[in-house]
Amino acid sequence: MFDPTYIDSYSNIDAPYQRLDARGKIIVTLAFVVIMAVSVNDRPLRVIPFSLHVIFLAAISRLSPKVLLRRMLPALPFFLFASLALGFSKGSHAAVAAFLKAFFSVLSVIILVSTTRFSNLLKGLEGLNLPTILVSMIFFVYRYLFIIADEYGHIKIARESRNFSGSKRWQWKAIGHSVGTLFLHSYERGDRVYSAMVARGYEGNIRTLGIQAITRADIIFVAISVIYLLSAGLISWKLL
Amino acid sequence: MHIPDGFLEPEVWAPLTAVSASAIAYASKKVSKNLDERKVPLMGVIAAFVFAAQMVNFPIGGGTSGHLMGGVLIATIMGPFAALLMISTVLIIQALLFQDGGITALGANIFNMGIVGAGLGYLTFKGLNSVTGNLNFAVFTASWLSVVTAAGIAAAELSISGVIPLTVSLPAMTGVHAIIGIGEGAITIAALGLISGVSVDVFYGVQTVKVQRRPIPWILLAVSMSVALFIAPFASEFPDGLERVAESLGFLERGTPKVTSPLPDYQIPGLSGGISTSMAGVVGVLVTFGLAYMIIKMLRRRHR
Amino acid sequence: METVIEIKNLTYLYPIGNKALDNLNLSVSQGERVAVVGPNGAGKSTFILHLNGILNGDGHITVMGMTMEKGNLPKIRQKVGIVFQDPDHQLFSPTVFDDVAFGPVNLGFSEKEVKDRVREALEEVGLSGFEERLPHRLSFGEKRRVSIASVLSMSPSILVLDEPSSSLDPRSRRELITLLKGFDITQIIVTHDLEMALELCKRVVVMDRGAVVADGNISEILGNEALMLEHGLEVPHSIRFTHFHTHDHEGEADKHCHTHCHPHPETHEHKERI
Amino acid sequence: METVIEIKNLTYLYPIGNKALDNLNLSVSQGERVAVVGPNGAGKSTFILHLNGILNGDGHITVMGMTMEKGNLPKIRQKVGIVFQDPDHQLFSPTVFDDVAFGPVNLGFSEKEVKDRVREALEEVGLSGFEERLPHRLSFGEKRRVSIASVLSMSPSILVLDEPSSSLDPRSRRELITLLKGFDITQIIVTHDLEMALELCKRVVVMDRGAVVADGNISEILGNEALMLEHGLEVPHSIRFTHFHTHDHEGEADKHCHTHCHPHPETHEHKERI
Ligand SMILES: Nc1ncnc2c1ncn2[C@@H]1O[C@H](COP(=O)(O)OP(=O)(O)OP(=O)(O)O)[C@@H](O)[C@H]1O
Ligand SMILES: Nc1ncnc2c1ncn2[C@@H]1O[C@H](COP(=O)(O)OP(=O)(O)OP(=O)(O)O)[C@@H](O)[C@H]1O
Ligand SMILES: [Mg+2]
Ligand SMILES: [Mg+2]
Repeated sequence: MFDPTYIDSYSNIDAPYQRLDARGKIIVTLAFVVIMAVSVNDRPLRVIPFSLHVIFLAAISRLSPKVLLRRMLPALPFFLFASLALGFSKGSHAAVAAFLKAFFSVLSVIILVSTTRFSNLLKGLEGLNLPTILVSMIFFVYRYLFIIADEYGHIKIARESRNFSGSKRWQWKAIGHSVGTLFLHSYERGDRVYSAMVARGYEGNIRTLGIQAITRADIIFVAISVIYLLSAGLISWKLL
Repeated sequence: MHIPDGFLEPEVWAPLTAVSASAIAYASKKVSKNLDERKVPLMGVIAAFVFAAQMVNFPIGGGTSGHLMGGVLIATIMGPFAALLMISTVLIIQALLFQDGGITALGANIFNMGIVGAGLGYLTFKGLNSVTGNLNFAVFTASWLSVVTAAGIAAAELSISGVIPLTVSLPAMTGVHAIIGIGEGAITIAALGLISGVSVDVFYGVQTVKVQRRPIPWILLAVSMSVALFIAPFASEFPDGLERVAESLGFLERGTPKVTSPLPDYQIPGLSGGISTSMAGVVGVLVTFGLAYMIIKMLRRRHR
Repeated sequence: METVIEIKNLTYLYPIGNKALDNLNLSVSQGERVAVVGPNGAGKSTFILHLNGILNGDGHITVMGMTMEKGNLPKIRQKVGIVFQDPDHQLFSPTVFDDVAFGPVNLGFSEKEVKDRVREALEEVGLSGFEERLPHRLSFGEKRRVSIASVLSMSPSILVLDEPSSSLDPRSRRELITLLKGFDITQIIVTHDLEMALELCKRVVVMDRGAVVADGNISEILGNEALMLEHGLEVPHSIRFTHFHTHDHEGEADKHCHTHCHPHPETHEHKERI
Repeated sequence: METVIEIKNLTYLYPIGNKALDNLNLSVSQGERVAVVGPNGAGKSTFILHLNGILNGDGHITVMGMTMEKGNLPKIRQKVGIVFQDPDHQLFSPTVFDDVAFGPVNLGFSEKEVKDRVREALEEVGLSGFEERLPHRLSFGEKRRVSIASVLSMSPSILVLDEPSSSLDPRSRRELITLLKGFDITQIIVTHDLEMALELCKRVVVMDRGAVVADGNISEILGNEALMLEHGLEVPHSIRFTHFHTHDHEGEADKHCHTHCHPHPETHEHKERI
């Protein structure tokens, strides 16, 4: 889970989907997930037109199925068990439908983040009116996530090296102290990062180098996708 | 407790998304105004800390382990609004980058862990601290309650959507989390103890609450929450030991996909009954929460 | 030579009460390369944070003719580039490009100008082609270079580095020294690495307890054993050996000894005054 | 002398795929003090994490006669004390006492025994009376000493230190050297500080790309310029100067030169073999 390289690793492939504006891609992904969630209900067949859309996106982004599946792997066991539970209470159709919905939703999100540089994704979110403070925080979590997780890893190693064991109470206390220490480290780091940013002219909001321009291709892509998804929802509602 | 896409009904996630979105908007405004907005990097790095803290594993016995939620921990240090933003940030990152929790379920997950887990936990902490004056007791109870409540509400959401009847999921979820909550409470106390030993200004807003003189609503709130979420389901039809429940429904805890028996072998009660029970549960919790929110608003006005 | 930094009676207390700077005085001339040394906790990093107004103690600071005050901060921050000790604190962007571009973007340059500056800065530190790399996946030495590039891209007139050689392996340290030697802008180098200081600088400032306790010719001061010991320092090997031979074979002295190793009276006076 | 650490064909791949250790072989005798040097990323820290079973690569490791395997871990971890590079990663308790007591408590000693051990360990590093201080509020050098005390309190038979001198001021570094010289247990010291290695150790192990590329007498190996340059290192000043004079005044050589500065043939052979 903690290999940071995989996050941006496919965003540099030169493929049609990678070249589109982040905002358009976010809107289409949201439309996909929401329309599918609302229209499929308990009918597995209704997922078909939606799956076609995802497969189309995967194709124009030149992501290999292997890569996509590998990234999805950690989420699959939960989907299986939850749909199994659903199967007992609502029947097999509902279970299969839920599983497919979960599967393709995740797939669409993976395609979105794999084909969009994280910084562009953030610019996109900001462009879509997510509060600036939240976007900035996402930016910093993304940047410091691995560093701080690693730091906890170091503390844990130091703990293990001194034969960490004993009663549960004692262990909880020691773990609590490690968490407190980690907080202090993070706090100090945050303070210094702030200094470093101020030193380079930061005055309160993160400025970026010109947001991507929305081209005709973006508008066509969003329009066609949304129309397709809506009609897929409506038609499958009638027919399947 | 990270609910993925596909399992919640729109009737559940749509309103929760609205609630969470408004809460985030409000908290953003609040934090931008109150905290020094130029300290956004600090908030961001601490949010990364919350992410890391949520990966902290601790033993809960029987060879299993729980994950820290950290809602009360971060809310007592940074305040409930900053905490809500931090937890939301973490959930967004988890959904986008780690496929942990869905997009349509994001509102629900933020509601469970940010609003209920951190917000309600913080209120409980503040209330109990002002009533009893016992910091550790307040921290422990609030942490425990936040974990149990968040789990209970997640169970309710899943059951309204028909995934697992509440009569099964509620005792299971709250049962497991009643144990995890003890670890959460103990760890939060130790962590806050260490942090407050180093920096003086840790407990956000505690000073103002200490002079507060109307303890009764807080006691009522705490007691009713515990009864509603923990004791009641156990008094009902499933007196199975906690161990058993933990085992059979362990898959609801993220990070433990190795569970073998996905479903308990007892009869699954009729759907309609399940839904009505769970509806009642959720409405109850929502009302309680609304009440708590109004109370804290009133208190705040008194102290301005 | 023109004075570019002038500090008078600078005193700073951290909020929790410890006096980190205590009546510090210093002036630095255009184009000088000054080493700042002193024990852990002497106040070196605190001092550095005053050079571009991140901290704001009592006293008087002028940078390139501008008084340190709110209105001048943007201009001063453009002139003074600070490389912090820990690159992880300095590199906060998702890619090397974004990080090196951060300063220029904040300074409001055009997109083209920003890109040019990034390219040049990366070239200067020998990291052309690293634009799309993730900063947290670089080796320590590479991170340090990116930190330097991210400051160079703002074309500072004064470069300030806080312990730039720590945790570098000898080769990376050597490369760093060559890099710094190549710049002819004013440089202030805070370090515990006295050998590096000797190689790079003609002048050294010794700090202890928040004040300057010695200031002058580097080989004189670092060769002064009593002074070094008093302030948590040590006479570097390269001076010690040369020194040793100076006494042994007086005639050979000049061959290996570029420095005059007897304590300079002024240094002592300085020390006692404070 | 008895062999206390025996490592055969140790190979380790990090999960994301880079080979950090590549067929490493090493044996260390009772009471030896061995320096481990090498460029950034050579695999030194990775190697250390194998000495008490935190990492578990392919190969064969024996520590004091015990094979590295799950059942032996508690005993091995009691014998091998590791001081990590960053004291902030090692110290996580609210007070110095708690931190130094952490190991002994885990080993199940009685309260009195724990207290005695903490007192002794703090005494050994010169920090008696620091029991109630907060680790966060100590100077870097003091933190380093607490880290060492927190390992000494477990009475290890083998002390392993990862870059103990980095970021220390020269005085603290000197104190550290004196401290380590005072212990007569087996020590493995990973460092970029070649001067310190020279002062402390008779034997050096040079690592690069996960393998041992040279192993033997420290002044021979560190004096071998070609070898040093090839592996991102540098001949330390103290050898270079001595070396220089050795040629200049042959008669004086022994006076300043404790070391034989010509590359030892075995070293070369070693290097080429791997
Ligand atoms: N954020 C802070 N809050 C309170 N005190 C601080 C803070 N930062 C540093 N100090 C204290 O101020 C003094 C000077 O610290 P400073 O970091 O400037 O030292 P330094 O010379 O850079 O040391 P080092 O060589 O270890 O980097 C020290 O006593 C230190 O403990
Ligand atoms: N957690 C990790 N995951 C993946 N690769 C790692 C990890 N830690 C280290 N590495 C890689 O393994 C190799 C050896 O790293 P190691 O930390 O052992 O080097 P080192 O010799 O200690 O270097 P330094 O002198 O910089 O401390 C390096 O290439 C490094 O990038
Ligand atoms: Mg410093
Ligand atoms: Mg290392």
